[in-house]
Amino acid sequence: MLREDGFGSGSTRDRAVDGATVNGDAPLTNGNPPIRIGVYVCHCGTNIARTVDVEQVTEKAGELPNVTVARDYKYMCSDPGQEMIKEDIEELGLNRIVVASCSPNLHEETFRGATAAGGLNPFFFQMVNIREHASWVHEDRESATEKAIDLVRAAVQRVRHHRALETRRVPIRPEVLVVGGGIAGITAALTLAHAGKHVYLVEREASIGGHMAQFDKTFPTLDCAACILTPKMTQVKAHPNITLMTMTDVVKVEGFVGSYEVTVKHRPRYIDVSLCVGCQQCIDACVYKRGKFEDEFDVGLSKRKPIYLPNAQAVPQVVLIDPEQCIQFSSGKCKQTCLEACDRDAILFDQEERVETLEVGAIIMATGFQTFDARRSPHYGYGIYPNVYTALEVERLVNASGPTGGEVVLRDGEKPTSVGIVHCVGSRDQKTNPWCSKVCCMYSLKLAHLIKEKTDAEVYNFYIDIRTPGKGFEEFYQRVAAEGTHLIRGKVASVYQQADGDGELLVDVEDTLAGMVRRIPVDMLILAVGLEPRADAEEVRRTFNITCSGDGWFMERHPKLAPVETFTDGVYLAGCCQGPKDIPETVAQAGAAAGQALALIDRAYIELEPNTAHVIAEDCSGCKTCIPLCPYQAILHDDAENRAEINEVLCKGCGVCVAACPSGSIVQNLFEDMEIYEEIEGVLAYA
Amino acid sequence: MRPNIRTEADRSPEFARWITSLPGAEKIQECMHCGLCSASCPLFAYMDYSPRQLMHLGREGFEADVLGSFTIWLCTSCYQCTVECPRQIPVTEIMYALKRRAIEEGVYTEHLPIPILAREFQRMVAGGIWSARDDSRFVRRPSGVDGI
Amino acid sequence: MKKLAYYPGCSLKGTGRAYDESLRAVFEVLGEPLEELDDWNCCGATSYMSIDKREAYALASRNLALAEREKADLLTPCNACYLVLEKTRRHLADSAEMGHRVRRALDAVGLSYEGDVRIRHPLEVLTRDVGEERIKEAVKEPLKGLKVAPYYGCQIVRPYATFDDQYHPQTMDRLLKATGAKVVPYPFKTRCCGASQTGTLPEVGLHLVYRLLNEAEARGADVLAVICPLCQFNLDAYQSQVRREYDLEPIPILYFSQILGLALGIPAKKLGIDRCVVSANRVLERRAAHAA
Amino acid sequence: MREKADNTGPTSHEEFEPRIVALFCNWCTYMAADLAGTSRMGYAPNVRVVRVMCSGRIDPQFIMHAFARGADGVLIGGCHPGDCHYQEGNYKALRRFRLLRRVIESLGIERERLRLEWISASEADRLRRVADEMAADIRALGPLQLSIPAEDFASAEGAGAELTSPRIAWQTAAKEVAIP
Repeated sequence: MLREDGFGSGSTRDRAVDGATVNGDAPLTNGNPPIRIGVYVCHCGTNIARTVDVEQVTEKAGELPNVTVARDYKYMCSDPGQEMIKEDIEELGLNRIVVASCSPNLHEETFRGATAAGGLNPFFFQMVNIREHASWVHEDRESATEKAIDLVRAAVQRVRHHRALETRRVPIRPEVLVVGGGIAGITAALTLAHAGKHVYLVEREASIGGHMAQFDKTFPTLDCAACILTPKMTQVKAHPNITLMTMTDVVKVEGFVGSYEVTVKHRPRYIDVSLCVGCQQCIDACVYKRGKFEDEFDVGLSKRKPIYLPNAQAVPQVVLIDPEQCIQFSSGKCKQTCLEACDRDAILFDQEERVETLEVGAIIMATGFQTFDARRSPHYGYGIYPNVYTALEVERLVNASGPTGGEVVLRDGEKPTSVGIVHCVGSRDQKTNPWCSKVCCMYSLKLAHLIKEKTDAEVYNFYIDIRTPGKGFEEFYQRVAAEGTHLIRGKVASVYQQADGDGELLVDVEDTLAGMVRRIPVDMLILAVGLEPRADAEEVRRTFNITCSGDGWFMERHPKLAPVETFTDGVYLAGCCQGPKDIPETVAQAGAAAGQALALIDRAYIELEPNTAHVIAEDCSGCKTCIPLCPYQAILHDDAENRAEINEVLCKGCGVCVAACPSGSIVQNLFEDMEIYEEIEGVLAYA
Repeated sequence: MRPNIRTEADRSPEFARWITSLPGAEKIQECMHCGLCSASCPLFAYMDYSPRQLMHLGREGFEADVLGSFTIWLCTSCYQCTVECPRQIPVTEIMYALKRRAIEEGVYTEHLPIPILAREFQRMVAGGIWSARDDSRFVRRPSGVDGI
Repeated sequence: MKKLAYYPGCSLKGTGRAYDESLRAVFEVLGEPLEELDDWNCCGATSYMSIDKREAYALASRNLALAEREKADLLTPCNACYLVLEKTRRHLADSAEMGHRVRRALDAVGLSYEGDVRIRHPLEVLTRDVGEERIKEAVKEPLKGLKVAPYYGCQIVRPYATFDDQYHPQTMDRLLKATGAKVVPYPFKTRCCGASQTGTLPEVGLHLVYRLLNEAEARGADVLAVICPLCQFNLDAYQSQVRREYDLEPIPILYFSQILGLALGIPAKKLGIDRCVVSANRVLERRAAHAA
Repeated sequence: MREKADNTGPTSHEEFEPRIVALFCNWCTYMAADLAGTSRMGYAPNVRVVRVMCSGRIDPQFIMHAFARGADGVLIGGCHPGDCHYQEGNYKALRRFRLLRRVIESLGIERERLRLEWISASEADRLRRVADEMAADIRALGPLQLSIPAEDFASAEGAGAELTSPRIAWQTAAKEVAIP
């Protein structure tokens, strides 16, 4: 490998070109070509220049050893900015480039490209982050400028040691894992499957469909959720490129972008999925003559038996048995009437959990959300007063396939004559969740419309702000307002049931627009519960090695420019696991995630940073210290030569072995000891 | 009756700064006017300004309106508003501070017995006679305290 | 259990004497006689807080210092005292500046406070330390058929919910159930009674009192059980005035400790039941009827 | 808004302003620093970030080098236990940190000058707090006073056994230690 250790001391500044500071050549050392560095300081409009004195940084940079030219420019990432680098390389014979601008996470690729366009190896480049790490976090101009100068000096000292490197290519497996079978996961899976990629769609529940399957109508167009979702669900089942796995959990993820090894656990449903045709005769035959247990899909508003179909539109159309409830499991003494009823012998009481390993190139997370538990806001009386409902419960009530066949009736079967809908329950509240859940305004208006249509009740929407940014949303709001729904701007403070016993509730709320408190009797109170990260989001993100933002949602790589990527290459986000979203947004994001995964797969390989480690054979003493430290088993001991050898295909470039090598014989590309020492020295060497 | 119009000259920026610098009261700035404080207030019915409006007037620096309001004297310190506030504004504590300031500045309305009662109660307990132990008819005064 | 210093507060020496009498009697029967904190002083209540915060904290902290000297926690039955003392305790723990000033004031009278005193309420002590089982065993005259509405008032659960649920407190409900009485659902459990306003702004206060009593009547309660001397006075003494303006049957207002005392077989006289303005005869009759 | 007026700001040259070298892992703490930037969270300007891919890459020599070259403090930032992008590089960093802290204390360097913090990509606020705290702590301590010449300090040969022994120690301690 070419070594370019030599660099000379700085020479005096001898000429200035176009206002830029230009140094003379450094003398030749050790026969290597002299180091000639170009430093470019970006204003980023005023983002950097407002707080950092970029002219001063440029001037100081120009005085540093080996710096041939130092310039500042309004936008270094623009075409003219990049062109400037390219021209300087050609005209001034630069062989190292330093750009001081934003985070390398944003534009390192850009400037490596510009360096390469000038004919240099792209790794003869070093980036300095003076925006995120200086101008945006400091107010004091003097200290921010001082810091920027230090960081530039560090980069200049470091870049002198850079070597020419080649990026590595790693093949990408074409299969994709989609985690979660709601509308996000379904969309992503179908998009990929249509493109000819094989998809493993893993769903924890017994059926795909997610929350959307529970809804009746969807805002603002009021098309029926089932009508648009069910065909997609059946497509998933039928698609030759999709392997659907329900009642399955991801338990372990190993490997890295391009070749993930995913361990999944199939929980037993005690039914042979390949034999069951969903005829439901077993359910009819069950020793329980009537439903006894809370139906999860109907949010407890109906009862089901221990053997059941998750819901009428379930995909797969296969029953399951709840072993906690089935007598056969608890006592072993059931008459097993279900077994007799099944002419396909699909019931397997002894079915066991099964573990399987999948190999995929990319992963799409579509694990969704959970609704806020209304018991956490006890003053609304949910769980205490029977006529206080959550919005999800009411979604089931208004649904034609729901427990009441679409009739909006109270628990006693009566039609409500007045209904209150409380917005922002578990949203915009420091005591629960501070964020806006984004969909509640619209779904509350939708419920107001549907309830009015079905019951002709007085409907009161209690809101803090009505937020309807979306296509056709404001128009829908207008329509609901025109229907005579009461829109009362104020948050309900207290709810209690009247003494006379018919379950009527009294609601106290400030009508903030009228400036008075109103006391309103309602038969039914609906809590528009917000969206929150699933309870096990933290566990899941660890399994997949991704990040959660402070509020617990999965964190995207960049809030604007990489909204479906994560910090882990090859893992993408779709839908509400990243934050509250409505259906169109979820579908759009799922499409985007699938698109990103496709772009990755279709290239068939990925270029990786050449930051791997290698052993300098003649320095290695064969002590084997490094071998157990490597998390990827990339280091082998060559017994014949008594030295370590690193398989650079397996090396991921963490550098743990480098730091541990007693003889200093392991080198990590891009993070060589000398480079880091120089960088440390650089930030500290101040005049 | 005060006309229902205010100019910028009616605002006291100092008052706004003072009120938002009370412990926890910087949160007034984050009020989203949901009205939970007002609707949960047992005395709301008799107030001239709702607690929500009072917080807003304070934030904007309308000192005369705030200190001249009945609202602060009606507060019974039941803490319902404080507990409910989704932005965690310590409304009750702010009410205490407003009462103190109104008494200091002597701006409370004389026909309201509440501030006078508060003043008298304080005199009764402390009263400058922090002397010997005395089982008064109403309150137990501390003994042996010369004043703080 | 850490030693408890009983802090009755001014009200229990005046209008709330029945609370004092009944608490002493109940704890006596349960084998945990109360020992009064020596030389305690007024907590300052909420009014003082409206005048001078610093003095108010100093005033209240003196009681904390006295309790600490006796290595005791404070047992505080009055809602207002409970809140003021708890607030002072928290404030001294959180604010170094206030802590310093208060310490200086205490120092001047030869006292000190290191922060080692908990503020405890009889409801907490009875449900947690004594326990409902022991109480059930001690019940001699179960109050079968008596319908009680439990009213906790405001400051015991707000702003700090120290030993019970903020919205749906249960400790008094449990104690009342232990007596054999029926606890009726009472949604205004923690609504303010307007105590401090009934005297100053009768129109305002009386309406609040009316709402609370009317709701208890609507729920079919024979008696309203309270835990605060201010609530008791307010709901009891002003009832005749309320009835002049609103349609309302008289309803007795008893401290939970009085009801508990009756069940424990303590004579009504010793529980101060005769001190009620609104006659509590119907409660006594119920007991007598049951005993007969 | 921020303009020139800030020149009269708090950093007068007479006042001691500590130099803190921050060695941050690429995946968590460096990202947190980026997030602090995009969220415009101001923090003490004393921190100079040097990026490494993993906190496990941090050779104790880097830290000694930083102290020798005039750092008043060194901050190591890595992913929370269990969150390492490379499985467990942060555990290795912790192990080295513990040993190194003993060494620097034996060399008379106050323990506050070397700090290890787990800061995830979303914890910009924590980063701010740590940076501010550390700057304040070290400002209170004053500039680092090395008892042996900086040149000797930096090189293992010069500083003798004191420095070489821990270097061996952290390699031999390859077995996992329990993470609290």
